[in-house]
Amino acid sequence: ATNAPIKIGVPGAQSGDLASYGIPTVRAVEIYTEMWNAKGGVLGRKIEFFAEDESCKPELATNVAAKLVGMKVDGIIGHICSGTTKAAMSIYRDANIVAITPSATSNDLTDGEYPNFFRAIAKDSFQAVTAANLVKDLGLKKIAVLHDKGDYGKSFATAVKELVEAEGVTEVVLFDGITVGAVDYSAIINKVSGSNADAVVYGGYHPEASKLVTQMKKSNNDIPFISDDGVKDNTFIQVAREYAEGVYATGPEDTSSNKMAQEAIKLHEEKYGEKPGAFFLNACAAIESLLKAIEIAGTTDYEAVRKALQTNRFDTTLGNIGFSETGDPIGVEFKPFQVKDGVYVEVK
Amino acid sequence: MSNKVLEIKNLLMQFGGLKAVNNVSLDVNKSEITALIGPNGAGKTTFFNCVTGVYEPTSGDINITQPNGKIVRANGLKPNKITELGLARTFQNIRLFQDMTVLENVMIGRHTVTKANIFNAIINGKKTREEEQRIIHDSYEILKKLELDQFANEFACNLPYGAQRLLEIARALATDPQVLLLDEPAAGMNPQETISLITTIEKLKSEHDLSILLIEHDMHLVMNLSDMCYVMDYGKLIAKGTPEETVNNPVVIKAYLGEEF
Amino acid sequence: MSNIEILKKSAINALLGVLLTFPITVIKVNTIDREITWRWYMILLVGSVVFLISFLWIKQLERQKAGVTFKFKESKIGQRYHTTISKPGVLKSVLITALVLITAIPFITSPYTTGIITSALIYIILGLGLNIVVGLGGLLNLGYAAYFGVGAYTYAILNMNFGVDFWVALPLGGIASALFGFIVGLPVLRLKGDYLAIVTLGFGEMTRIVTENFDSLTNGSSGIAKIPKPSFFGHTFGSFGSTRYIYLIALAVVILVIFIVWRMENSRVGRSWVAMREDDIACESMGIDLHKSKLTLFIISAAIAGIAGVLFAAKNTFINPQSFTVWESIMILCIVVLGGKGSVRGVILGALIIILLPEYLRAFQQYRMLIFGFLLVVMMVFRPGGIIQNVRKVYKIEGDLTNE
Amino acid sequence: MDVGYFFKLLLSGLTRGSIYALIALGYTMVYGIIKLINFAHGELYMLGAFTGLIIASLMSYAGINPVLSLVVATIVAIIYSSAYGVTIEKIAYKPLRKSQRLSALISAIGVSMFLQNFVLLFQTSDFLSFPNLIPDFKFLKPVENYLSSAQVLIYICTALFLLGFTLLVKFTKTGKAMRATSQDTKMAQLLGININRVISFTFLIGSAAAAIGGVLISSQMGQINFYIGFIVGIKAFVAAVLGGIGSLAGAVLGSIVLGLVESFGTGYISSNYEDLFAFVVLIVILTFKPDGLLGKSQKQKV
Amino acid sequence: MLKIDNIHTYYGHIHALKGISLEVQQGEIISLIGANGAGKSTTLLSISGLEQPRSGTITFDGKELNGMTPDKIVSLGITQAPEGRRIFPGLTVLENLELGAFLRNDKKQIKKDIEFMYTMFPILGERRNQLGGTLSGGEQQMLTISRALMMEPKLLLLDEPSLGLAPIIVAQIFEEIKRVNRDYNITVFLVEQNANQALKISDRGYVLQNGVITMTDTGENLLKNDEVRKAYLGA
Ligand SMILES: Nc1ncnc2c1ncn2[C@@H]1O[C@H](COP(=O)(O)OP(=O)(O)OP(=O)(O)O)[C@@H](O)[C@H]1O
Ligand SMILES: Nc1ncnc2c1ncn2[C@@H]1O[C@H](COP(=O)(O)OP(=O)(O)OP(=O)(O)O)[C@@H](O)[C@H]1O
Ligand SMILES: CC(C)C[C@H](N)C(=O)O
Ligand SMILES: [Mg+2]
Ligand SMILES: [Mg+2]
Repeated sequence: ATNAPIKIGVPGAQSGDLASYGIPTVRAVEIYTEMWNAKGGVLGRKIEFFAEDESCKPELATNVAAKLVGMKVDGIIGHICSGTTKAAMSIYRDANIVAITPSATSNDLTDGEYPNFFRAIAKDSFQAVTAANLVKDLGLKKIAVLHDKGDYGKSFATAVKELVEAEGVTEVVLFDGITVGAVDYSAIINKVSGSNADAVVYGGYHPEASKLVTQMKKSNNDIPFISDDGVKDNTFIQVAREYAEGVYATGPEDTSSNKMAQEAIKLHEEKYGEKPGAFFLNACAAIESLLKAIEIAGTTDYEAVRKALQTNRFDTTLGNIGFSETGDPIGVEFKPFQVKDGVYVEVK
Repeated sequence: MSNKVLEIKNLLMQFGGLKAVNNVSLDVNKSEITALIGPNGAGKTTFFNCVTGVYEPTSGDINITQPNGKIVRANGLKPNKITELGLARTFQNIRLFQDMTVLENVMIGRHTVTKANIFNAIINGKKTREEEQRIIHDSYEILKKLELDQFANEFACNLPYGAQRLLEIARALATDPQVLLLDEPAAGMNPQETISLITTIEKLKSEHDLSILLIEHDMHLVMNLSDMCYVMDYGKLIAKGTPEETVNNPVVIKAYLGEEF
Repeated sequence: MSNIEILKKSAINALLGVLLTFPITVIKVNTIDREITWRWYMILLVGSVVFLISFLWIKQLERQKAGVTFKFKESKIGQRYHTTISKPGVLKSVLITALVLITAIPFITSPYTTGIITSALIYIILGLGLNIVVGLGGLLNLGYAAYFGVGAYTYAILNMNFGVDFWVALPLGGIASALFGFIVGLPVLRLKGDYLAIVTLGFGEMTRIVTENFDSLTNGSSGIAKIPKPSFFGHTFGSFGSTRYIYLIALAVVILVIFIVWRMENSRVGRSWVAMREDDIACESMGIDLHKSKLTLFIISAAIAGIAGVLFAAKNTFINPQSFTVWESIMILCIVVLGGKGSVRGVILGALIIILLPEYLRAFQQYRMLIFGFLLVVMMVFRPGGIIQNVRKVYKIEGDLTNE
Repeated sequence: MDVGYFFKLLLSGLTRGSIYALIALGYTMVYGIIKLINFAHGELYMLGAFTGLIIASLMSYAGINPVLSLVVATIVAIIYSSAYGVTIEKIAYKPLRKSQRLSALISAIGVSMFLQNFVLLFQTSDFLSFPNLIPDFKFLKPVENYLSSAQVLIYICTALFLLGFTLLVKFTKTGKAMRATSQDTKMAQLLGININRVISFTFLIGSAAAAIGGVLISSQMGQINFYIGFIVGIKAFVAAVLGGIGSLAGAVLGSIVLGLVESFGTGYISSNYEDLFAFVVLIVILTFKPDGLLGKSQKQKV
Repeated sequence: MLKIDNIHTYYGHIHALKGISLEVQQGEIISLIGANGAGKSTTLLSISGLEQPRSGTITFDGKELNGMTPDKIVSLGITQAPEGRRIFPGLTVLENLELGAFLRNDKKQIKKDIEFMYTMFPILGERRNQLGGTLSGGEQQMLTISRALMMEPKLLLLDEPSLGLAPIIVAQIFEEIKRVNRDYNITVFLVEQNANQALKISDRGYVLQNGVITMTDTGENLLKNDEVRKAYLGA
């Protein structure tokens, strides 16, 4: 049984409106399995992965989780959305399987309920601190806080609002949720300018962010735009192009100097003919950590792997990271970035 | 004049500028057959629609005498209420429940005279089962009377046109009406079929103690059946009398029957 | 058409298919590096797939035109089946065996299979509920998922705040949802056809939006997690056991709902709903109160959805507004129409297809939803009335069988 | 309250409304002819946008002048969306003409799913930036903060389509054939009308409108992905119903009302409930006018 | 002119026409009579191509009609005023009439013809801008006939044209059929329940029973035939 392949489950949204967040993860795992298998696999065993689509629907996630458990996978990279992760986690826990998500950021996930849960991304409340500090450092007096009504965007926005208000220097003049997928955002932009805000803080993902930024700038409403790591994504710059200039976003430490990240991106471009999408680097870090942990543990045994994950640090596309007792990443520091000449550079 | 079952006074129905029914008064007497005739577009069907609640008349009075002698004013009531008051109708353009069987079409007609509600249905107690059996039985009896029993389990839409007309009558009859309103029951029937329809209607009338108001262009049927005849033209009543009087009335001949008749 | 002709036609179709899909399949632009990838091999791929499909498609259409439809009853197996089944006692024993087998499923298959079949059971309940409005009443409801959501949230919220147990929540979910159905029903009484459809869609979306924004009650888009699975007189099961347990509960509810629907369908009230679907004006003239009928339909179908919702919440232990979107409503509608509007057996089959098909199409990986969409079209084109066409009940007339 | 703010919201509402209208017009045309809620209509818009993007990119990488690219890209997008529209009708709807309407609706849903995943698979799941193909109009310089050239083009196209479709339906022979076909296909055939051609033609122009919408709206928004059709499709459908399905002017009016409600709702209350306002207005209007704003009464004579 | 040879038409599994053959000569008026459900309307629908016979052939002026689409058949000069009137409910009387002339291009003559229909049926003239769906039954029937006449067909198929019409109009309709046959040389194929009147104006007639033709003769002879009189004329 020792040379049976190691099985990794990759559940996530691979169809439907959130497919663009899930597919990059599948690709990351694919690239890494090929890479590792080329080197001879882990513990002399080949790696196999199983991508399972749940369209970010909790009810499908439970089915997918049961399926993966039934297949006796040795680890999970996923799920993608916080909702599906919440729905599936107890199933993995009861089956003693570790799961590392590249993207589920909800705070509740690491409240200690799931010892088998890890994430290669910082939780929502974490980055809000960075964003709130940025607001302070930029000396903003009045801000408008917007979000996409989603789990992630809304908790980021709420956290920023609370932090800023606690500070007492900056006033939140507007707090509102926008509709994802709307064809036009001029009404909310008018509302922002009507509120006389000095800046916009936005919680959500890059598609809406780029629409907002583009429309704001097109109507000469050029106030600072501050957002989260859902926006600190190259796709954002690619889509918003010149309008992305000057946008602030919080995100994990700069990876442009990270060799592994560059390598992974290159492999992706070669294999798929396009730049990787959202959470690709997080997914790379997740799979890398998992494989290395198995290697260190010398077995796929649950307790051993979990220990290995919690007690070691791993060189990944996100830098040198480790995992806390609750599963939150260590070493994934959040820094403010700004788009300058078409790339995100750290704000010092 | 206590034998009026249906009394309509000065009925007016306006569509925009058009007075489709203009100040028409008409009585239906108990156990009589009253005919309403007139040229095409005279307003006969519209008159029916007002009486049965499909349209709300612009003005006028519709009074229905209940079996207990009470007179109910029926203006503006919804069609289902009017049916409950004992008026049942057929449609000029056949409106059967196409995808239901012939028997079921008639069973629907028994709706007003039965009671089972959802809870009864689910529990399906003895009473409910008996009622259901009774509905089936009664409906089948009515089909037999109209010689439609051979089609009982056919879909209504597969019936020949003439049989569909009869089924309309059967369905109306199933509501146990006092007054039956028939809109061109003989349309699309050949003379032979019309003759048997005449017998059928007479039979139904006596067996069910019905009063009938009918619209028809087949004068043979009108002459044979009706006790009283009203003639409409351009929304107005232009004549009223026994069938014989009517066919000899020059006004009616000019407007409706033509010289040849 | 001869085979050669069909082949020729398919070849032309393949060519057209290639032309039509050319920009999307062959050209891929990279807007960042301003590069273009030409994937010429796609022509071959698309061409051969279209050719194959077109051939089968035309063949089947020809067969249907010639009136060759497969009729189970007339086939050899079908006849044997019918003669066997009509033997006294046989039907009963077949049904009992089936029931035993179905009950045994969770004990002989994997939790995954049990899980998806439980999902399918929940969707059977939903399908049956929607079938009452759409199939029997002929009222198109595009917001059905909202009722479902109300049921699920009723359990989740009551449990979160008051620790209400599953068994208490089960009827409460139905009642809450019925109340909601009543509220939705009121303003739509006068509406017909697609206007009704769009208003129900509107209500569905409104409900979702409110759920998303009413943080203090519903926890907003974060959803409600850790909803307890049902207990058995205080006894709780492990993850495996509770999967089985929920399956059995869902099965029981399905059987109950089938029974209720069946009783209603064949009653005076059920008949009046069908009549309303067929012709509302004539129906009213038969003394049936349309408003009352419509309201009753809405309320009952909502109650059924509400119960399904409670089950759903208990099965998944987590719910968020994402599970109750228009898309869900549409899928439930697919179940009803695909299976055969108005037919209970059809709805059961429809739910099994709509829920299990995408699961078993997982083998096709990323092509799964593509194939699923395509199969929906195929099934409708070749079986437009649904898989099981509804037949009206044939009533036996007591003491008068001579005429038959 | 602040008048300037009011006007800004008004303008936002009009823009959003005319975007909906551009899609809703095609929706209504198709609905009018075969009484089918064509769920795949939004997908035709999406395909138009993708085709437009591909062609425009091909041309711009070849160094061709942007205005010419815009024109060619739009034309190719129109051709392709129309071809898709007509093909869909032939494959998925035509065999269902005699069946219940619901069956065709499910078929349409299948098509919609198929097309979304088709583009997802063969193009990308990610968002693509859509080049700004529309040149800045000089005459808009003074009001550029309020009105972009894309917006102006969208207004103009909506107006032109409304006018064009209305004239077509009301005054041409084809239009008469369309109206006859929509009310009774059998009878239309008995009068010598080739209903297949009429229906195809309707899909063709409806899809063409969607394609133009796809190119223009995407230029204005600056990004596309395979899913953009679904939401817009639903909104356009709501707008069309609000205005009275089958009525062209109704589709535009419904769209504008929807756009304005959403805009003012956002501006004066909260964008959290933007869609909620839209649906509340829909329900209120339909409660009082069950046939939509400009719809013909469905009341039939018996 | 029109030759039907042994056609079988089905509605799903219902075998409605069981091998019908008949012939219509140029310039004739032909009646088809039969009881309810005999298959008269089905025969007309088969000729127009709305129901495709599963076997057998229909030829018109030497051309085979099988497999042709209805609009193609109409363009050969065969028009039908179908059962159930089939007025376009959302179009006005005028528009319905204009559509009758869909295949014609002589605008001026069309206008004149419409005016003519209004003189023939004055009530239609009064209702010219009313929606077809709100007309009374008889008005619709008049409109159906007028609309068919607007086509200027070579062969006119009429399915129960007198249904629901006032006696005075019925008489007029039969006069009118005779007139168009005589003056415009339009061949008429008439399906009627009013067999008396129909046979009176017909050159020949066919009797249809349960999807089979059981008798054919001249109109006069059929009127005299005892069986026919008993079964269809109510004598
Ligand atoms: N909803 C309506 N709107 C406008 N006009 C209408 C409407 N309903 C009926 N009419 C008109 O009212 C007149 C009366 O119609 P009605 O159907 O009552 O005639 P009728 O006497 O039944 O004729 P027929 O014998 O031909 O059936 C007709 O001229 C008709 O065109
Ligand atoms: N659409 C249909 N579906 C199924 N069966 C039909 C359909 N139309 C007609 N039939 C059946 O075909 C047979 C012939 O009908 P057809 O309408 O041709 O009769 P008809 O001679 O015109 O009768 P009528 O005098 O009633 O108009 C009948 O038995 C009828 O029930
Ligand atoms: C893909 C995204 C929707 C995931 C998001 N970060 C979440 O927590 O749900
Ligand atoms: Mg009438
Ligand atoms: Mg007929």
